[in-house]
Amino acid sequence: MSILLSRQSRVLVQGLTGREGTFHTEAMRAFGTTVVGGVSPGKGGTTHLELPVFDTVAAAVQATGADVTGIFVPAPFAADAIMEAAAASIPLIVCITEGIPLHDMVRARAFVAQQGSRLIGPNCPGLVTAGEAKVGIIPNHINRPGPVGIVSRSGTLTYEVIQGLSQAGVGQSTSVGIGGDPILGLSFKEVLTLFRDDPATKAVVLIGEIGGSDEEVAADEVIARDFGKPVIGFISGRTAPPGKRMGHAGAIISGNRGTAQSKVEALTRAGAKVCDTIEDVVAAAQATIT
Amino acid sequence: MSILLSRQSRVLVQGLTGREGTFHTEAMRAFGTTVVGGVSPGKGGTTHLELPVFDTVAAAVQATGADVTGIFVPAPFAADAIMEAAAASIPLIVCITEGIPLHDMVRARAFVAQQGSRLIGPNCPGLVTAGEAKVGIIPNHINRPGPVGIVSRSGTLTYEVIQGLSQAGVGQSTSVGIGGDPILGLSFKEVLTLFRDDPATKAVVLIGEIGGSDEEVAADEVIARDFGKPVIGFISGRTAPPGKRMGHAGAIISGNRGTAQSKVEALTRAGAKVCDTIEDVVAAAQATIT
Amino acid sequence: MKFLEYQVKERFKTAGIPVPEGRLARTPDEATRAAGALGPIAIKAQVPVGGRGKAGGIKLARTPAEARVMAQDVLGMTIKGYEVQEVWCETLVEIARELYLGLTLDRDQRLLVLILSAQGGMEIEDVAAQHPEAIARLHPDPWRGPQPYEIRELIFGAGLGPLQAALVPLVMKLYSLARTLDGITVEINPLAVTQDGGLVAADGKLEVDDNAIFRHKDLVGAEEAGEDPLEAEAKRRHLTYVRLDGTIGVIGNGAGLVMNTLDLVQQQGGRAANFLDIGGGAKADVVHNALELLAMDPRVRGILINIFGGITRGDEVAKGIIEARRDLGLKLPLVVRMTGTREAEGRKLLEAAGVAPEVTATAAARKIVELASRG
Amino acid sequence: MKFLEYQVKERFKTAGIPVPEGRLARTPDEATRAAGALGPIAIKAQVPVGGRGKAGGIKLARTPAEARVMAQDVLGMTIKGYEVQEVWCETLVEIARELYLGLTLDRDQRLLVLILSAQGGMEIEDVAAQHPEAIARLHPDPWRGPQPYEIRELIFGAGLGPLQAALVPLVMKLYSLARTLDGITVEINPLAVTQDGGLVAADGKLEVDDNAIFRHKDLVGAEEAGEDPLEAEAKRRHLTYVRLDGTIGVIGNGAGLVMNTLDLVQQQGGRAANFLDIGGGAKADVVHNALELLAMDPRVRGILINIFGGITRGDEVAKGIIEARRDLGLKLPLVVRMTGTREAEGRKLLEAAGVAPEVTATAAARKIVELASRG
Repeated sequence: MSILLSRQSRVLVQGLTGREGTFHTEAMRAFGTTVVGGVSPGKGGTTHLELPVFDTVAAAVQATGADVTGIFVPAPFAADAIMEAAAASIPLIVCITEGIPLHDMVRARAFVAQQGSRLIGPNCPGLVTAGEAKVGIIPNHINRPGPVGIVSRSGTLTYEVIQGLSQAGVGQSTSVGIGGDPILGLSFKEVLTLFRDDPATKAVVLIGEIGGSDEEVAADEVIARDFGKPVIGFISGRTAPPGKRMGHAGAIISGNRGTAQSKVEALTRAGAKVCDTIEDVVAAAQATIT
Repeated sequence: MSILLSRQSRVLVQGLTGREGTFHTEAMRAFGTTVVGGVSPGKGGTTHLELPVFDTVAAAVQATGADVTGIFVPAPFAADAIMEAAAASIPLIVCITEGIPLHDMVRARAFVAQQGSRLIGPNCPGLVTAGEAKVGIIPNHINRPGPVGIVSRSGTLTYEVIQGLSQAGVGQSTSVGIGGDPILGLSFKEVLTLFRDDPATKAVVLIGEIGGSDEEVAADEVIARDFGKPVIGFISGRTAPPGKRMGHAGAIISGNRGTAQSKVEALTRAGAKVCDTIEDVVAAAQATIT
Repeated sequence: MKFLEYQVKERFKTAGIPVPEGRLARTPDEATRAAGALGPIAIKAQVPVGGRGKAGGIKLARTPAEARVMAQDVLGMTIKGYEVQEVWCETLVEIARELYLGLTLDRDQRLLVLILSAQGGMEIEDVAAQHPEAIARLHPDPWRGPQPYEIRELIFGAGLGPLQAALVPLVMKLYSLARTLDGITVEINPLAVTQDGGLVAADGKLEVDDNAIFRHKDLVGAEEAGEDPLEAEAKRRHLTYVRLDGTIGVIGNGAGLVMNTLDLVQQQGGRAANFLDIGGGAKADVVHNALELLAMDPRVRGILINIFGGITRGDEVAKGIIEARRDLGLKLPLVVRMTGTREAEGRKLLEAAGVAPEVTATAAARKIVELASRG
Repeated sequence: MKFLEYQVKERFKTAGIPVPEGRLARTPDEATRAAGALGPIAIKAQVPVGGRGKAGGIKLARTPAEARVMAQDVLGMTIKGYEVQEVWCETLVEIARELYLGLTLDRDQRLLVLILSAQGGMEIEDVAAQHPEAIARLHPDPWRGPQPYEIRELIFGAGLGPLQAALVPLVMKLYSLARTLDGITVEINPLAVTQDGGLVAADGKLEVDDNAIFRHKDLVGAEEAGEDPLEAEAKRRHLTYVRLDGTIGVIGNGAGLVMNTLDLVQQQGGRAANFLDIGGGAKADVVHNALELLAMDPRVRGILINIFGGITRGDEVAKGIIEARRDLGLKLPLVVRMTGTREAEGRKLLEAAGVAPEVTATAAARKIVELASRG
């Protein structure tokens, strides 16, 4: 078991025929993911990587029964791609694209919520259920099946944690990169709730960063309320000065909101163990499981 | 019994302090309607006609428990007034205003539907439950309680039918003017369904006119399907030429859609008795009831 | 409110919708100069009706000299009752294929609808009848407007996939123009695919919602393309008037009631000259104003006034009738049917002035048809 | 992307938001002429930071002669590190009352939020702390935008009912400006109520979403107000760079990883000179480009490179480092931590070039802090 994604998931790739789409689809299939087709408007009826290509998501869903989509289209068109997937009632939409205009995302996110789909991202590495399936760009070889769930706003730091855990002999259930933008689909709160209800997940690693208050909300509203599993937290950007955007559009301290201190305190108060380095996170997770 | 409106209805007037609002509110109260207050932005806290005036519909609903609103505001502001009422969750919104831009109405109507309110109008005379309450501008003295339900796209023709029936000793349950615009709230279909389910209504008069196909839809989808009560129909505009808008923005034959012939045929096919003159409508209703 | 082709194309151009280059000409000289500047041109009569091509209102001119001759032909022609006063001279477009793109109101759905057809150049109703498979429709959410993915679905639905890159922005612009201008019908027909694969609006229609003119300052008070002089006069008088082709002038209060009065006139063997609704609560001056308008119409042989007194008062209407008759020296037969508020007072006034009011609308219609046919 | 006051006001004006009449001056002569044309004026330093009033960057001049003196004072001043090169000369507004109106992103709600406050002229965060009752908020539906009735609720909620007639259209215009321009922060502060009851934007802020610049052609390539020269250089090199105030140059791949590297440097007693993310899949040339940028920064005493090899390949990074070191003649201490894809190949190359790679990020941070403090 795991959350959100399994070997049974039927995955569509929007932007399949592009450079990024092609590269990562090959990796996803190498991982064992059931990719059922792709969407590239104007290329409907052709095949790419031996997969059927469709002009529209609606046509692709009808033909393939896809229930997950990975979006690899350029930023100016990505919000539209997200909405197209939601309009076609795809239950899980994973948007890797970085740099989507915020006004677009505010609108697309509201539309997705209204349609009842789940969105992961944008500006995220996607998710992996170790040993089963992957949608996104998390490196294949680092994952190892096991009991630790990971949820993170950062891409590379997630890879560090996954690799660290795997090297330490600790496997993962599902690793979810929720993305580094200010307007996101699934939040820490929602992913933690899924982990709470997943019997295969025995402990959770949460990798937060400065900006916003999603970490605090998750701490107060999920972790502090009979979460029932150990949570190991980590917050990056502790030394970032206010008003400077640290690479991620979402990683910014505005006034005295979104500070690392507030997040560390909220997580600690909720009963999570907050670590200072990724090495410590790995060690703490290992200690919890074994 | 009756539909939509009763003496228990608590009625708000949007645009109370204007000339039209003042005039018709006095008539509504003279009829026995429970008017609980009015809305005129900027005049909150004052009284008018000894009724409390509020700045916003939300404030008025909170203070008065209004569950019906009558809208008498000028056309450029009427769609906004409709949406304000729907946002405040008023179950029944009656918009008298004529001349609302169509783009505004398409949007406002979609919003009302989403909020789950019922809208009557715009560009309508409103509705009367004889002997109980009135919202709108139907003349007071012509109504008489009884078993005939009336639903109509025309104002004055409705008055003619009501007066004719009353003079012939045939009373009405509820008379609903749904309005003469192309984009309407309640349709014939919806009002007929309410009449079908109302035990106090024994027969229904339907006054249609050229334009659109709401009469046909009501005939096919309600009247033809075990309606269980006699329906007397009348269609005005039989001699109107195509392409000419007959006063009502909605009364226009486009191509070969919306003709009187098509409506008369659909009603007749569904089992309604279609009359050639208002005098005949009155006589047929009288014959049906007695 | 409707517009002439050249006015529509000016608005298309502003909205970023490609149109052929063109100039308006009111004289053969101007058409000659247009051909000099533009090269080979089409000379197109500017009239507010369809079918001008068949009527000889569109000519092609290869040279300025030809343009002069053609313009002389077309200017001054009469097409379906409209004299051609202006021609639109525009660059010839090499058309590879004709499509249709339009936006209009779908009353049954209570929404706007975008219609795209792989068959253009004819009325969309005819395409719908003959080639239903060529037509795709999109009802955009009225708040979101059409999204690119929906427009792509529309385009693939009409079998026009290869044109999608150019069509998506064009549909967005058409919708945006309709929203900005309160257009309730906007059509590009034909939407021409040129030899080099480009898209050009070869002809277009635009109708703006009369109820929304207040927010389009440049349109307030503008005369409508091809408006009837009596309808224009009625507009100046703020009367709701429609010209019809009979001889009985009709006045009433309420659109449904007036429409019904026209029907009654025809049932009695007559034909109405007009629809004229004085609305609710009209005072004597409005009735006066309405009668004055009908008196300007030389076709009118008799006048029928049908009033239901709700807010409108019988005595006020009677006063207006009596005063207008006197002031205008109206000699035409006049029948009044009046019921409702202050009916008795009104009747008394009318009887005193020698106008016998009728009780039922049917009787009143019968009487005016009879009187008018005598006159 | 942020703008100076005068640029904001120009955009306000275009959007129909009333602003005082004004002119830009770069010399005392120009300021003198502005006063001649406008009468009594305020002379306002154009710098991309707040608090210029307290710093003496705003002066009032009643006459052209006064304007010359004042402009001489202000031009050339340094305010929080920014030299004043331009002053905005604008008509004095007689302010009866100061309000606040702004639009920004509410991340927690995932929506834009309009904020109206009956108290203006100070930071909205301070108003929120001291006078929470003066503030009203509206989260417009992102598709519908704020509707007039919602704006009225906002206005009555802030206790500003008597100003509603003028405020409703102003809020609509502010929102529309933000939508049109992809503004993620738009503020009018103070929004001045004048003696005669009018509303004027006395000062304003505007920040446009960097991700949306592609659809605002006039902004593409424009230099940001008060941009740091190193940050501007990084933008030209398409690098994600933020200047910080330490001495350790940091390069990494992935925003979270770089942020964490800065934290590790500080944990080890050092301070980073910058944030620099080379992103995923960077090739040798990108690494070269990044090192070249850091080499331009005279404050940098050592460089720490932290790479997690996912799509990014260790050997590519190593090649970039080695080539850049050679080409740029880099003598600074350099520590590399590398893990993941092609880690072994990368390490081998680095070792051969005399750079010993570290295994953990913590160890690497410790080492660079130590080396840099020695230098």
